Amino acid sequence: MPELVQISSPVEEGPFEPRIVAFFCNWCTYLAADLAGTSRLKYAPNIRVIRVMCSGRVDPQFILDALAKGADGVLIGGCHPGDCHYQEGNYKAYRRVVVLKRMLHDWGIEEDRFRLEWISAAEGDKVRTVVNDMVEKVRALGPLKLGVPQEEFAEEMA
Amino acid sequence: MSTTKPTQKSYLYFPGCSLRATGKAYEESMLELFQRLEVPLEELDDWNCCGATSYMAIDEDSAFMLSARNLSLAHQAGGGRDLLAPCAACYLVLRKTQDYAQKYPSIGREVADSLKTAHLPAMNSVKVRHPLEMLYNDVGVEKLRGKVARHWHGGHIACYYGCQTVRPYSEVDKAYNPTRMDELLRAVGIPTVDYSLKTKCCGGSLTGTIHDVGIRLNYVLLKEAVRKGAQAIVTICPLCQFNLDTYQSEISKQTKEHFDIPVFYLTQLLGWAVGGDVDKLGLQRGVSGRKAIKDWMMSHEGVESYV
Amino acid sequence: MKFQREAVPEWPHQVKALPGCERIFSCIQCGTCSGTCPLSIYMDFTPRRIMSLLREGFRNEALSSETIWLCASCYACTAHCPQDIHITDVMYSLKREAIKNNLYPKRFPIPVLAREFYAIVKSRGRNWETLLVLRMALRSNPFILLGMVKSGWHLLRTGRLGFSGEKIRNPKELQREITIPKEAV
Amino acid sequence: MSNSNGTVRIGVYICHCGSNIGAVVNCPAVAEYAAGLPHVAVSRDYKYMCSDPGQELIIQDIREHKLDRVVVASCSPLLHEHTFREALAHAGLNSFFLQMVNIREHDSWVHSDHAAATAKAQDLVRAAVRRVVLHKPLERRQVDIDASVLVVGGGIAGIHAALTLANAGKKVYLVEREPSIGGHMAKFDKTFPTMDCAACILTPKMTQVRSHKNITLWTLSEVSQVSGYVGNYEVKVKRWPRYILEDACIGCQECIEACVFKQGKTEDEFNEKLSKRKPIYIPFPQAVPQMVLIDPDNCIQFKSGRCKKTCVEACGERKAIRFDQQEAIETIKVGAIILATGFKTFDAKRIPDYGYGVYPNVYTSLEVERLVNASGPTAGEIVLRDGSTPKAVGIIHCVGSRDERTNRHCSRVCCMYSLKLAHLIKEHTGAEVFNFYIDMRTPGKGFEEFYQQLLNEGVHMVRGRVAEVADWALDPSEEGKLVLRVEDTLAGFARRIPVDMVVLSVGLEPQEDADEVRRLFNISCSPGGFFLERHPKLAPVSTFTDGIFLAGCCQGPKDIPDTVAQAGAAAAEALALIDAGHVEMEPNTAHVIEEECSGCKTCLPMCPYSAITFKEEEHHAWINEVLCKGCGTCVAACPSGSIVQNLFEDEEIYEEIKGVLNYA
Repeated sequence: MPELVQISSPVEEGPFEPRIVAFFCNWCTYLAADLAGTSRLKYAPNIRVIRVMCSGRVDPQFILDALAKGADGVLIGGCHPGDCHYQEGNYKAYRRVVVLKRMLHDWGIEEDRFRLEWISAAEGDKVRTVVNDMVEKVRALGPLKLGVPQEEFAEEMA
Repeated sequence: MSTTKPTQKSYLYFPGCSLRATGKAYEESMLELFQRLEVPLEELDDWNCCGATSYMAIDEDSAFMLSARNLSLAHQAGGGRDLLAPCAACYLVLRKTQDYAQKYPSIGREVADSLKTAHLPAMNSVKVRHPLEMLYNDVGVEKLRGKVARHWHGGHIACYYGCQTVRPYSEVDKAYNPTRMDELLRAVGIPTVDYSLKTKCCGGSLTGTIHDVGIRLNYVLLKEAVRKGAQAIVTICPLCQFNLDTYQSEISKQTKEHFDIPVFYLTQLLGWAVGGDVDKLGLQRGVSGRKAIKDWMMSHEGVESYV
Repeated sequence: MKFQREAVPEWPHQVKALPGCERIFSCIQCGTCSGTCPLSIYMDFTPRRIMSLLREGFRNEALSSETIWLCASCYACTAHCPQDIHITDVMYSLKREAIKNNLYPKRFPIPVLAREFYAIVKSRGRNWETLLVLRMALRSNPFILLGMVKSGWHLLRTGRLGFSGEKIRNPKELQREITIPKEAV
Repeated sequence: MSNSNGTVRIGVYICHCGSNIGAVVNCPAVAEYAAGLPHVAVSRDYKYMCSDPGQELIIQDIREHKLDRVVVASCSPLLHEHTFREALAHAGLNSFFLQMVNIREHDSWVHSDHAAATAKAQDLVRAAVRRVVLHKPLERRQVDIDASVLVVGGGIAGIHAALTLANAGKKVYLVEREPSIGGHMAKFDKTFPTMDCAACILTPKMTQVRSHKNITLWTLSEVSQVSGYVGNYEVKVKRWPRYILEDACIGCQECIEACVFKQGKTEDEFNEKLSKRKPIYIPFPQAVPQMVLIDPDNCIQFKSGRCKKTCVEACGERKAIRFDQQEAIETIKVGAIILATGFKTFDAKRIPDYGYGVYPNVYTSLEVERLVNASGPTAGEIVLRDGSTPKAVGIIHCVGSRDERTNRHCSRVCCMYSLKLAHLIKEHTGAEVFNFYIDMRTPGKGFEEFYQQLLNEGVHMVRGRVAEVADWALDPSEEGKLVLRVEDTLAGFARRIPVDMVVLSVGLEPQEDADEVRRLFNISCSPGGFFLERHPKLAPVSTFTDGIFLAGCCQGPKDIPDTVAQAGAAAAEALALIDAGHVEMEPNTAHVIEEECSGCKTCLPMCPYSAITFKEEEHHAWINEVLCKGCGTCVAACPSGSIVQNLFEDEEIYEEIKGVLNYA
């Protein structure tokens, strides 16, 4: 049992392993990730995908909450502009991201830690490249250090 | 820093080894042509061998570093000037070096280190250009047409682009059916024929190494040119010109077919058309078709200088 | 009959790791390379067969083939390959490996040319075609010279045979430049 | 936190999926780990959770262990979520008390490091366990289905699908862009491998379509707008003028005779521009509808307004010709849509090596189909542009297929149709025929036998991709010929083969406008650009948009038998959908908690379906759940957090975030 707990959180000991929380839209990027699977493309195991119906569902709070609660980076995957299953949810997501990026910058959070990518259902390979690239960049940055203790940050964000 | 006049873009010039020997006529005619076109040209100081094809066969890394040194010198020369490389091999190797250094970080690093040890600046983004593409894009068909000073009464020409100038790191022309040489020549009133072997290989250095094979390739090129009604061939590569020009008598003997047609450099024909001094176009260096050269181009002036 | 033990299974993977050789395993053996190659008719193995030997790990056969030396690097195969395999670059890699391992067919002077060229440039910084031709001929087959007399005479007459070879100012420095990094790396 | 009284009892099930998951993820370890998580009453790992015994296991546990939540860690929810929801319902539990964890596509198949993959599985399971606790019981909303179907594209796929549905008594709208239905098949002469004549088997079906009481056929028409949802699509169809009154024209074609143009001046599209037609014309003899049309770009009346209008005279009393006919928009309601928009052939100019457009005697395979066709420009005679008969013909396979620079895919039909053309050319001209192939692919019924037949007919089969088609001759025998340079890879040397005619077997590509069509119908494309099916094996004619199905080459290259089979399948799927009478909608819609709504109206512009209205008197927003498609964009935008999306509530997602991060 205890040794299982150990595996369950590899970041505790050993070399730094980034933890990336991803929000993938149900119609494009989640499918692309499935395609990557069926095509057996191998990529870094540091990503944890949370499925949402549309990238437009991603509340900026989710991202800040994830960072506050120990994520070293956050990735949002949505349909390409013009391809949104709900017509324009991805545009809404984009607008929020622009604002949020500025906020994070003021918080002193490097921009490589937060990414919005358009990945269509056909682009399994892009999932691999994006995830690998992001994991490497975040690995280079090291663990996320917040100006304030995580709990406080969490308070602020909540 | 350089003194680039806003009016006329100036260029750095990388002769390469061939243009100092078998390809002398290429250099001479190019300098004469560019002077007529008022294109400022400055030879790259202390340039070295580009690394070339046969060098790559021994040791690619060194080949890249040789090129890198030239690129770095060009960067050092300043003015953000483009580097003009008339020799096909030089053009390809210089560009390949940039391409690889950028595509393969390991090579990029090695090249950078080598430059450091030589106390040279990084090669950065010097643009390597070829005269054909430069004449076509920067000077332009129209300007050339306007500069025409002599009327061509010679024969039809087959434009032979060769291989490395159009493939694969090249921006000289379309890789499959290049046409820019034809366009430039027609602009100055020199008729060209449709030549389907325009990008087939001349064998390069094979004529020196596996002689019979090299000869055979050039036979095919000459035969088809003549078959298509060409009375001369024009090239943009010293090696192509050398092979097609110097082996015609030998080919004639072997095949019992008579070949004796001029093999020009593009710069010779353009230089002549825009009124360049016939003594400065290296025309007398041609081995084959000397009579044609004389009748077509030297009948008025400079005949005496022609041995 | 070829026995599987004659193959070197890891070799193709080593080659694949070299710059320009990434796609060798994508070959579908369509023969476009051989069809477009102006020299394939003189080769003992067509380029396509070299790709096959390579993929199957028949190292000796590939490296000692005449093909890689007949390749004049015109890049036609590379430009036409439907699988975007950079065949010319693969040929270069094989040439280098052949020279390193002394595997090239002796009756072909190309490696000699390459080596002489290498030597001249290393010592002078620039090539000197005249010297190159002479040295190459002497080392491979002096009779080549006889065949060259006529063209040689032409060149002489037209002043295309340089008798004073060119140099860069400081060849030593160049030698340092092109040798040090490989030690460093 | 619990939905019901007392505490929550969760059952966790880790699927091995044979070795698909088990070989990488340590399933027993994950199950054992899950057992230690709060609220987990049962935690098991099992070989195949989706199997009957697997589902039975869940049902049993729900009953015995009084489970009220279930977490299944297996494949993608898009594959089996439905299966397990049914299982829950079967056990009398609300089917939305389920949360699935994707440890196959997103884990075992994409990671090779076993420890890391197992750790990931544990993180994801932990998240699901924490999330499912908050799940609420939900009900699917039922909506009625409009029992009619729209079929887009009148090729053999669309025709067969339309007829199948119409024969089942359903109302069908068949929309075709061209002036006649029939598609590519109508251009073919014979069909492989049986060599029966394409027209003979196709035209009866075409006329059936025209006469069928349940089919409304609109040619020269295009879908311009699609709205609504499964069972209730509203579609706008743009109909271009034919300048002919459909009910009045009887197809006598006297007007064509009478046209002031004594012979055709315009390139005939149907004959691949190998012949000329008049501005008033009928696309081809068997065209359906059997009716002329006017092409305004070339008709003098349209260009100058000063034509003698001899056509109108010829038409006389029927008065079928109407120069003033206008474009019209039809609006229809349908329950399902079948896309059968077909393919386009590869543009041979994109491979300059083959000299198409440079050498006049280089043809595409489709052009040759017209040449060999009895009703084609040469009445079935295979002759060169100069009228002479070729003595040697080269057929080049894989033009625009299996090529990184054009299309990576194999077009599947070229090998066979090339053999067919080889046979026909030999039969018609007795010429020497050379087939140049990379790999001979004859997997269909009777295909290999046909290949054998061709071999014995003495057709040359050269294994090698032609490098170049050129006009340069090395010896007298090549003078004036097209010379093919190719490596005969089986003989092992390069060859030069002089021929009089070259046929380029062009591959199949997605339609020019496939991308716009894809967006119009809200579906996805596969890497090659063809429409993406819901599942390559188990849902080959469905899409990810419910109620929209695929048939024929728009989904990928296919021969006629496969196309017809798929069209039938698509029709059956559509039938199954609309025959149910009603469809159950996913409950993941959003609703406003009225007392918490501040009335700021931020959400209103968020909704692309205008499902949100503002109730002025009560001063709060209100969401029409019938219109809501459940994207959740308004939820993310609401400043007061007073909009809730079922199945994707903020709290549920926050728990999932904490879960994957193992945050206390």
